[in-house]
Amino acid sequence: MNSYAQKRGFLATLWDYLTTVDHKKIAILYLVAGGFFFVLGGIEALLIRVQLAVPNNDFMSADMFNQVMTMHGTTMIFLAAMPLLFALMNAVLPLQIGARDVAFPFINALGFWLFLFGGIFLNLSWFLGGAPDAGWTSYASLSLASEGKRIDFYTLGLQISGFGTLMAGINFIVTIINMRTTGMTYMRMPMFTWTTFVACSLILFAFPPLTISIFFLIFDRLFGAQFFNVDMGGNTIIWEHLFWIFGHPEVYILVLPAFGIFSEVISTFSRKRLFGYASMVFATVLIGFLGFMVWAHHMFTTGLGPIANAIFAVATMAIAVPTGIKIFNWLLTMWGGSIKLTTPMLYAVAFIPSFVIGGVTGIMNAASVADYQYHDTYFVVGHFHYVILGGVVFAVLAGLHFYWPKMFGTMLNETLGKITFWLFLIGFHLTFFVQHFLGLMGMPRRTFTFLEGQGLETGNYISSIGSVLMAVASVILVINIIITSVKNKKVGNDPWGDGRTLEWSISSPPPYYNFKQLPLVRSIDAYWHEKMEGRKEMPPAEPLGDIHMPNPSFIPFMISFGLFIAAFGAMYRPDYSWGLPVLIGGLVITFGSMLVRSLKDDLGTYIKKEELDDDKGVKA
Amino acid sequence: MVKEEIQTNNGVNVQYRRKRNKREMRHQLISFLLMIFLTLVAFFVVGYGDFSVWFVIPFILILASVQVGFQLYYFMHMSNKGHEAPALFIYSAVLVAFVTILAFITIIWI
Amino acid sequence: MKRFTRWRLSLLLVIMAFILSGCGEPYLSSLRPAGEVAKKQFHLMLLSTAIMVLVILVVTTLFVIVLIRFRRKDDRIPEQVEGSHKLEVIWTVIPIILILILALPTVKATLALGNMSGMEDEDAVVVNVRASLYWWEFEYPNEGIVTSQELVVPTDEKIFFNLTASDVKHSFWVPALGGTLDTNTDNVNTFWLQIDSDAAEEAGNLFYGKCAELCGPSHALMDSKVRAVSRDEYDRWIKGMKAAKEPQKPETALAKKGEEIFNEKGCISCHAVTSANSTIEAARIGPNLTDFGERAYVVGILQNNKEELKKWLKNPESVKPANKMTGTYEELTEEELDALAEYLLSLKVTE
Amino acid sequence: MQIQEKMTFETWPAVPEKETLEGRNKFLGFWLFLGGETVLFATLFATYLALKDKVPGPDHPLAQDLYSMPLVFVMTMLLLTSSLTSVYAIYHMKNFNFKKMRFWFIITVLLGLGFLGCEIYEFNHYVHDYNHTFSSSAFGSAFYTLVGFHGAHVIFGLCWITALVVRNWRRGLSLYNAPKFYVASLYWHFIDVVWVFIFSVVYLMGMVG
Ligand code: HEA
Ligand code: HEA
Ligand code: HEC
Ligand code: CUA
Ligand SMILES: [Cu+2]
Repeated sequence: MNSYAQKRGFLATLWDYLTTVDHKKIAILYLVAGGFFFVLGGIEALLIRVQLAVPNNDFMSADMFNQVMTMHGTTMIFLAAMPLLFALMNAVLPLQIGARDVAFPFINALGFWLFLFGGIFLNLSWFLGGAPDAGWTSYASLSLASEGKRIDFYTLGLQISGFGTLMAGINFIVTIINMRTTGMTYMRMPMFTWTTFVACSLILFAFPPLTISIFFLIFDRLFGAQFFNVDMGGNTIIWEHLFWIFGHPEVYILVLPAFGIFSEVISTFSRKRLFGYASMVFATVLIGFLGFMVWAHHMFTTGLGPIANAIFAVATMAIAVPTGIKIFNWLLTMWGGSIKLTTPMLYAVAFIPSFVIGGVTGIMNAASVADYQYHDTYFVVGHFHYVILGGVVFAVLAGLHFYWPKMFGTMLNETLGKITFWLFLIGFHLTFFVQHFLGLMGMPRRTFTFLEGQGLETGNYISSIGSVLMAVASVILVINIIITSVKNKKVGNDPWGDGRTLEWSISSPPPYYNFKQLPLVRSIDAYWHEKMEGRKEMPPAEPLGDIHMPNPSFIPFMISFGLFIAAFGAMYRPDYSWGLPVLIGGLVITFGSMLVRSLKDDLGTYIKKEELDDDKGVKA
Repeated sequence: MVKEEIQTNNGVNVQYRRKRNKREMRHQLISFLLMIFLTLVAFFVVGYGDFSVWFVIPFILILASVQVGFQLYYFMHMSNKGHEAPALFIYSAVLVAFVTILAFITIIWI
Repeated sequence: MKRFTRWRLSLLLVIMAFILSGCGEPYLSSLRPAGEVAKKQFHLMLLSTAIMVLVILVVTTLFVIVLIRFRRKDDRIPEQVEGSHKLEVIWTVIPIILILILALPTVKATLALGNMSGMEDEDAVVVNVRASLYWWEFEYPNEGIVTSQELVVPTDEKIFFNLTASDVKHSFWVPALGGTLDTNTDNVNTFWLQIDSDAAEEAGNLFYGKCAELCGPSHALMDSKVRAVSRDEYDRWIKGMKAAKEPQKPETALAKKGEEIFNEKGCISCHAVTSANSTIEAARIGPNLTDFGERAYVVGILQNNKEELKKWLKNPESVKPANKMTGTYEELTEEELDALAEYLLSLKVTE
Repeated sequence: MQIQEKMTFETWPAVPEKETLEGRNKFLGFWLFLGGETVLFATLFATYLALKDKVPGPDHPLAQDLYSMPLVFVMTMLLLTSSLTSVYAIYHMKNFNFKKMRFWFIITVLLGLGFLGCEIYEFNHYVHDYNHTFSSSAFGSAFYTLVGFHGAHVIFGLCWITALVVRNWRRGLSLYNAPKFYVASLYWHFIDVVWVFIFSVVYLMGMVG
């Protein structure tokens, strides 16, 4: 009886999450899925490091290594880092601008399910004949030569999840432009909102080139096109350009929201407003703009010619300037502040030197002639793990600890959090610092082994040890999360005590309508401003009234599921007769669901004013 | 939501609006005729004119751009107010598009 | 003041050069540049590293001061500073200057290395590099000869390269001599290298090259070698190669038997034992073996001796996974292996 | 509920598509989507330009051999006119005249179908009379992908407008569906914008060489 009730409870919750359009629940979905993929990508990273711990290792075959390496990069970038950032955006962005919801709750859910189905599709390759093996960049000549279905998993999986990302991006831009509460002018928006805004604009312009280049590859491999077939007049460099026109902005799509999170954390725990807010905004926009002008720095050795190389080298170096502005603004925010080293703040603080090291090696890469020596070596691997871990992963970890109470109403354990931090920090530097030197000493990247007696043993061994430390740190984080969830000690609105922005002015977790009355914003750092004036709550911008809420819907799941099915059809169509019907069937599910969506009026529901008045009627 | 009350219009307003819509429609018609004209010119230059390639290609590209301007500003109402954000994003897109195409006709060799 | 900074900068450069050049092996490491190109690149690496170390030092210093001085001691609310135009200008301008210091030499060096003048000269040393899964072919168009795996070039001269790939993209990289350049399937890329004779001597006249672009399972093992010799020795080698227009006559009986096996088993259909470049590229399926006996390595990674060669011939897959030779010929007996090895090792063009 | 309220011309707002928050969101979101589409088509154009006339052998047709002026001209006129008719439809939408709006949208769809018919004829012609197919050369792939992507947009636009018209055939205009009609017409105009570049860059420039 009891277990039956429990089971029903579980199914009801499951259904709730499958159909939810609430940004706070979607945040949790992103967090769980992104966290899962991070662990998966992390395990793949560990396998890489085990294989490379000693020379001539036969832990993995060469073929297996290429799959693991490719899937590590692809998983981490597309399925771990971006979704984890989307989780944080969904969790706090509407709260930060004082909105009850995002602009397109339905599309928000759709974005998540597309990402998840794309990710699952990609990873099913492990069980269906092998994973993609041409690197996360999947350069065209190799990806055309790759046999079996491996690359098709890559193209179709990324295509599906790419659509999801694009939708999530548009949703956030519109949310930020249209859904801000009264008084929340552009120049009062919290920094995380600003960076999300710019990052999502980059998504909007960077993902279409990826979509198209992936289409080309799909067409070439599955439908007989000749885009990259040199014998038929094709050109493989087109892939390189399109991939990097996407790929370079992509790294700023990752790092800009990270910058936003650090801005929030640093100013909160320094108890100071962000130094040089206006120039921070300016720098963010400038980074976004320059991000589109520099992609060919990944192609210095492709043979574009000295003129093109020189132009792109100088353009790339220019990015040091706005990024530097940000670094110094953060330092000056802390200068004269009252710094409290909580776990999120530790990550934010450690980020500064770590990211600067990664950033300056980026500038070293930008010196085209020197890059001829770095390109496709472990120097580059060192560079980008420094910026990605020191920037993005630290930000996700900082944001996770920082916003955990807002998302779940309970605080992660600080002691365990600090242990995680120190282990991760040490492991991270140990792993990746030596890699720069390995590269300079002649170790190419994407190599499944290295030979004895070429001076590469020590460095690789150290690097492998470091990665174990990171793994231990991650395990402790998981333990921390479990312990915290079991204890589930509830906290109030502003558990850190120093909250500055609107999200800290409402309960943790917030009610599903977020704000009973939309708040009136009278200053930058609105909540801090009211606290300093002695108020406990935000002044309302509207009288108490009915609240309009969207209906939950199962259609996002169905649309995504249809594409998932269609992808199998497309992939097996050349080999099996059932491929085509499955492809069509999948598309029918997708477009049919879209048709249902557009023909069935969905007017949402209203929470009545009376229900709000009487707090009992409204469950959080 | 914040601003959902409907403005009711009194009789004067309605008359005014009808007129204004009509005027706008006339503009649309004129821009349509211009677009047709530009198209004809482009086809003519290619089909019957005897011009050098170095003139024809830039010329028809300019004609196309002007015509697209008409589409955007009149047919798609970008000339109306409340289109700041669309304009910002469309122009950014055009910039990215331009850089992409420029790269593809200069540094993709074969 | 300015002199002082410059002095400090060059001191830093010297110290760094000293530390870095302790790293790696002279035949492999880009930190032990052995020629003009690698040196140009190394100088730029040093300059950029110096600037970067400077940046890191400044940031870290500020960082440490902040963390020491401004930790929370009481519950006071610090002043909410909005910003400072003066500071913002400073930290915009200084990075711009630093970037310019780096950008100018970068542009200059890029153009200099892109300068291919001299390649058309009749007596220029020109090499066509063709990369295939997982081996390298080196053709000398001016001499009309082909060799594989080990490139032989004279020191102290500019060597011009045309690079291309025959199946998938690879990248030709000899770190100690200069940075990488991709071998594309679409086009021919060009660059040049130059090798100092004393550096060559230090490296034992043999530089190690790597494939720097993921190209399949054995990408890690797609090594090439550059044998840098004096002009005299180079000429001698060229002469020997040019003379090898006919298959060499094996001397011992075992080698003779090896030759027969080589022809019967179909090895000859992929491997030429003459140096002329008269067959079309597509028909040169495997490495040219004309001077195989003089190579230091088998397939770029195994010491070239009887033992290792037999290992390769017996089961290429165990040496280079997914290579294109595996399974293209019937299994060889121990005697056949012996004979083949004897024969192959006897293939030499210089005495 | 305000959004479904029965309207009259008097109560119908001047900018009906942006009257509700949902409408404003849809409006902006759609423009952003068009920004993304701009880049999407730009990459297709760029690829087309890079691969134009890239064929494996001399027996393959080139741009100059393929394109014919009259057909492209007819297609252009059909699509341009359909753009005008959808402007008419929106004009009547603003004047709260559902029947006329419906009429002009139907005309738009018919013109669009005409365009599509021409395109199908054209592709068929190239494939059967010239052996210029999706797989015959990189040029073929790039051509069919660019023009075909546009064609797919036309098909989607036709389905979309048709679905909207049929669904609201009896219901008339409301603040709920006004943004939908508006956005659909934006989409249709965008299709036309892309076509302007296609006929200029692909066909006209292809004919001059
Ligand atoms: C979050 C991700 C991220 C970030 C933020 C960056 C930031 C930068 N990256 Fe990086 N990069 C990657 C992720 C990232 N990169 C990845 C994943 C790859 C490899 C892809 C692959 O091949 O698989 C790569 C590869 C890569 C290359 C190609 C290397 C090669 O393959 O040969 C280059 C070349 O120019 C480059 C440059 C830069 C530059 C100039 C920055 C700049 O934005 C950095 C700017 C920051 C600073 C400079 C520090 C702070 C500034 C100051 C303190 C001011 C003073 C400083 C100076 C005056 C110098 N990156
Ligand atoms: C967001 C991006 C991201 C992140 C976070 C990481 C994280 C890590 N990466 Fe990754 N990496 C890339 C993006 C990223 N990487 C990309 C794009 C490439 C290029 C791929 C290509 O060339 O195509 C690459 C390539 C790459 C290489 C080079 C491979 C090669 O060229 O051959 C290496 C080698 O050391 C490496 C190592 C690591 C390590 C040790 C971590 C560590 O930080 C990982 C730490 C995390 C964990 C260790 C999680 C562990 C969790 C657990 C252990 C939980 C266990 C629980 C249970 C078992 C229940 N990475
Ligand atoms: C299908 C073509 C093919 C056939 C048949 C073939 N090989 Fe090879 N061989 C290759 C290729 C390709 C390589 C380069 C392998 C690599 O490095 O990945 C190679 C490499 C070698 C090498 C090393 C060359 C070097 O310079 O390091 C030797 C020696 C060799 N083959 C001998 C033989 C002998 C002996 C036979 C016959 C029994 C044979 N091959 C049959 C294709 C072939
Ligand atoms: Cu060839 Cu890697
Ligand atoms: Cu980049």
